[in-house]
Amino acid sequence: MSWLSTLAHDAEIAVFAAVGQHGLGLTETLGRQRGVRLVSSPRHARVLLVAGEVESAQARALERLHAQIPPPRGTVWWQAPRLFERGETVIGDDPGEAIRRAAGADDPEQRPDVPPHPWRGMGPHGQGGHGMMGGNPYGRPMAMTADDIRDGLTLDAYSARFGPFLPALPPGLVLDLTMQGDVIVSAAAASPPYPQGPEGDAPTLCAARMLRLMGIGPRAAHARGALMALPKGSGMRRRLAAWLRGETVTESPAPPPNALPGREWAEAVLWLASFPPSRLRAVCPEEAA
Amino acid sequence: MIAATFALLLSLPLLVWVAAMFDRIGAGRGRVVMAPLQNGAALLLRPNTETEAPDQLNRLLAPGWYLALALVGLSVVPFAPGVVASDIATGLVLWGACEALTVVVVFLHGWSPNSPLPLIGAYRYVAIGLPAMLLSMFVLIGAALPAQSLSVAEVVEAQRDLWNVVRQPLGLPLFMALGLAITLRGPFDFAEGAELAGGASAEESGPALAAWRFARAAMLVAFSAMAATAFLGGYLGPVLPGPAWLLLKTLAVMAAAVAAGRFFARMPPARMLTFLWVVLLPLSFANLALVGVEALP
Amino acid sequence: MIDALFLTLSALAIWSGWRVFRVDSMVRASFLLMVSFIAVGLIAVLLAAPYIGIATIFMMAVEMMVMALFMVMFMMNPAGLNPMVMVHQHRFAVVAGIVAFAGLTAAALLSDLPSRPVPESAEVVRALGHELLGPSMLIFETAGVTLLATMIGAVVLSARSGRYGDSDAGSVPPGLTPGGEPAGRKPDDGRGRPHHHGGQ
Amino acid sequence: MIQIAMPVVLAMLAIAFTTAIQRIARTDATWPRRAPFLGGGLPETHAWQRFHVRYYPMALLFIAFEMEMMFMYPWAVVYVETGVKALAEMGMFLGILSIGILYGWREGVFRWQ
Repeated sequence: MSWLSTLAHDAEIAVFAAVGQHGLGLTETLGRQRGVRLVSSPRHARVLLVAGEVESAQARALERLHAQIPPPRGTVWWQAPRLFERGETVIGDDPGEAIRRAAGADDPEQRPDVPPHPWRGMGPHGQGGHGMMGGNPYGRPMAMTADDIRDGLTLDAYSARFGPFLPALPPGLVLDLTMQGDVIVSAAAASPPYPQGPEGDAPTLCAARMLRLMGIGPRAAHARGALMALPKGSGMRRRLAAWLRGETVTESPAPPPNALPGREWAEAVLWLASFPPSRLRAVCPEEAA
Repeated sequence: MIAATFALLLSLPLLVWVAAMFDRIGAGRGRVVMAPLQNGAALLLRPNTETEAPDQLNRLLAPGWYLALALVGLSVVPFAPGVVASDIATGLVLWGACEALTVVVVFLHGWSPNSPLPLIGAYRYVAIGLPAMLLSMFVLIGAALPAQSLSVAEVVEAQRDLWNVVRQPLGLPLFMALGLAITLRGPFDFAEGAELAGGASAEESGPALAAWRFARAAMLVAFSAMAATAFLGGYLGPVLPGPAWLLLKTLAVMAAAVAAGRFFARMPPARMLTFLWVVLLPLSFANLALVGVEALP
Repeated sequence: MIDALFLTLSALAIWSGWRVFRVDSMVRASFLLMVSFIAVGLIAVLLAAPYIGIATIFMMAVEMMVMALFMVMFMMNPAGLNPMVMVHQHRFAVVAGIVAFAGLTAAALLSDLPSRPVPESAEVVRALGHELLGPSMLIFETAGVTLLATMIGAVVLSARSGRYGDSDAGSVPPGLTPGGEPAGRKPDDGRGRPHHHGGQ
Repeated sequence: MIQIAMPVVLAMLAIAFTTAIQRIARTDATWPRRAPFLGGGLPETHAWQRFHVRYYPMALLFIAFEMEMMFMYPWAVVYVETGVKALAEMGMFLGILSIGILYGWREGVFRWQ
């Protein structure tokens, strides 16, 4: 496999960016780095880049992300204090060198290797479950039925914590969602988005984020048609249009726990992206954790 | 027939490489020629990812089936008069079956990791992939009308006087919608969109991801060759030999598909579903009616 | 060559048909059934029916996809995370299976089947088309109306939303005993107002 | 019969190729690595569930449409020979089915239920 290694030597480094406080602007500059490619899932990545300070309350989430990057993996803390003893810290504006060094690193795993629930050898087949739906087969219980808010079919409700580093959500926002299919049935904001400063509300940055979710680049010629793709009546078109004209949006959203239920996943994600991070932060309670 | 199969197997990796180059140009990234190979090699050297209680077998086979469908779809495309890997009399139907099975394969790819984001991607894709396939069938039946046959070779021969793209102007744009859907790109990429952080492929890494991306690019090649054959006259053309014409037209369709994927924004799936049934499907009816009137003796 | 292909495909069809009832996952069961149909479709192509064969594959791919959606939607333990038995009424099923097998085998072996090999050059699709536009035209058009009725029926039965409000407004599930308490969950006023309608 | 033998061979080659590629790497994983990616969060249950498909009326409508496609292929082959009769017949057929789409649209089946 030596020829494969030789070929791979000059490959771009796949980086998963966990965006912290004031990290949005930083991450945008990363797209211009040569030899570095931002990816949307830690599974595709080689290096975990923490861009901006992350509170120690979310160190656990960061450790989980770190664990989900297939080994060997490296870590870079860019303008962020280290929350665990892996990787190196970068103070300046250019993490390029550190990323290249991290691409040769091999961080050891730090989370204990235990399943979410003990299951091995339990139950009649040793898979941890019993009966049709009972127990913890392979370490987790199965989803159970619950009422639905749209069509009234009582099918399974899936509850999970999304964020704080899901690239589709504003960085820092932690949502406890219950979903039926791809429709959100109930939502709670466990933690507000990180402060991004005035540059986080900059129209070009906000528009680019929203357009990326719609699968197109930020070039203006494309963007006009993008307005047509958004659903009518939710204000998303109006806000994106304002950003594309270069105006700052000052609208405040309804709190996510009220506004998200009933929305389909893509709509919900676009809706969240259609508000500036500072406004979204203002309507999410700080103390709930 | 054997020769055509070998030609197909030899040219496919190169065309996949070219498809990856087009994608890099579309994304506005440098190092167009070598980066796809280097990134692919880097992926091959990474480990696969196991998830909690996945459907191992389907997870392993999904990229293989995807590639298989691309190859089978490509096998009905004639490279020159009489030179085709699979000379089946119902080539258009076989291509349609490949489209239908693509929806199944993408669903399996998203289903098997047992993870929420891939799962949502898989289900959304089925909602959009099925009607998009219906659309393409009406369009391809339009292409079969003047040929009076379901054989792809006959469809090409029927374009000796006039290419279908002129005779049926609505056909190629509508067929492109299907192409974007089965190659998971741009406005029809409901399986792997950014709002799902990679969706159906979010849990894949290493060689499994490389195999899936290879198959996806191979499907783009197969689709482009089919579109070039059904609407742009396939191997027909002056001066140059037939296979060269087919290659040029395939590359043109490929470039157009990549550009369209970067140009059109993706709607939320519910909106796209309505758009497909209420706008695009009636348009394909209209296309068929126009073709029908035009084809009457 | 053809015999070998035929035997392989038959074995695949039977094996995957059997596996349908042995796997735990609804998705696997649906798509194993699809594999079985694909093998049968390819056999049909071997029997000089290129249209029917490939069309079977086409149709079954789509239909098993939709079946998988509904199977996962409505069955307990859809992915088979806990092992389970997919068959019910064992004894009846075994007897019915043996009777059906014996009957079909007898029909195949005992009846005097015509031996008229279809020539390789026969244009079976064209013949089918002429049939549809000639003697069978009434059947063809009736199929259109039947499919329309199917569509309307499917929409009426499945969609909750509608022009005149929710389809289940004021409905009560039937009782378990005649005149008894309604079965299942009781609809209450708090539930079922669609909060937010689709993205249009 | 080589007409289907060749696609079958190609399909087997594709499967062999991608399976071989995926065997290059090891697939060992710790439990934290296996957890589904949710951006740092964790789920309570398995993702496999009685998934609430939001487009089930559309799926049923689609099946009816699909049936009809199968009539159209033979129709397309003999269309030019048969002429106006074929056009009229298919026009009627498609007209009837278009009523189905219109009705479905009116009842909102293309929305997320």
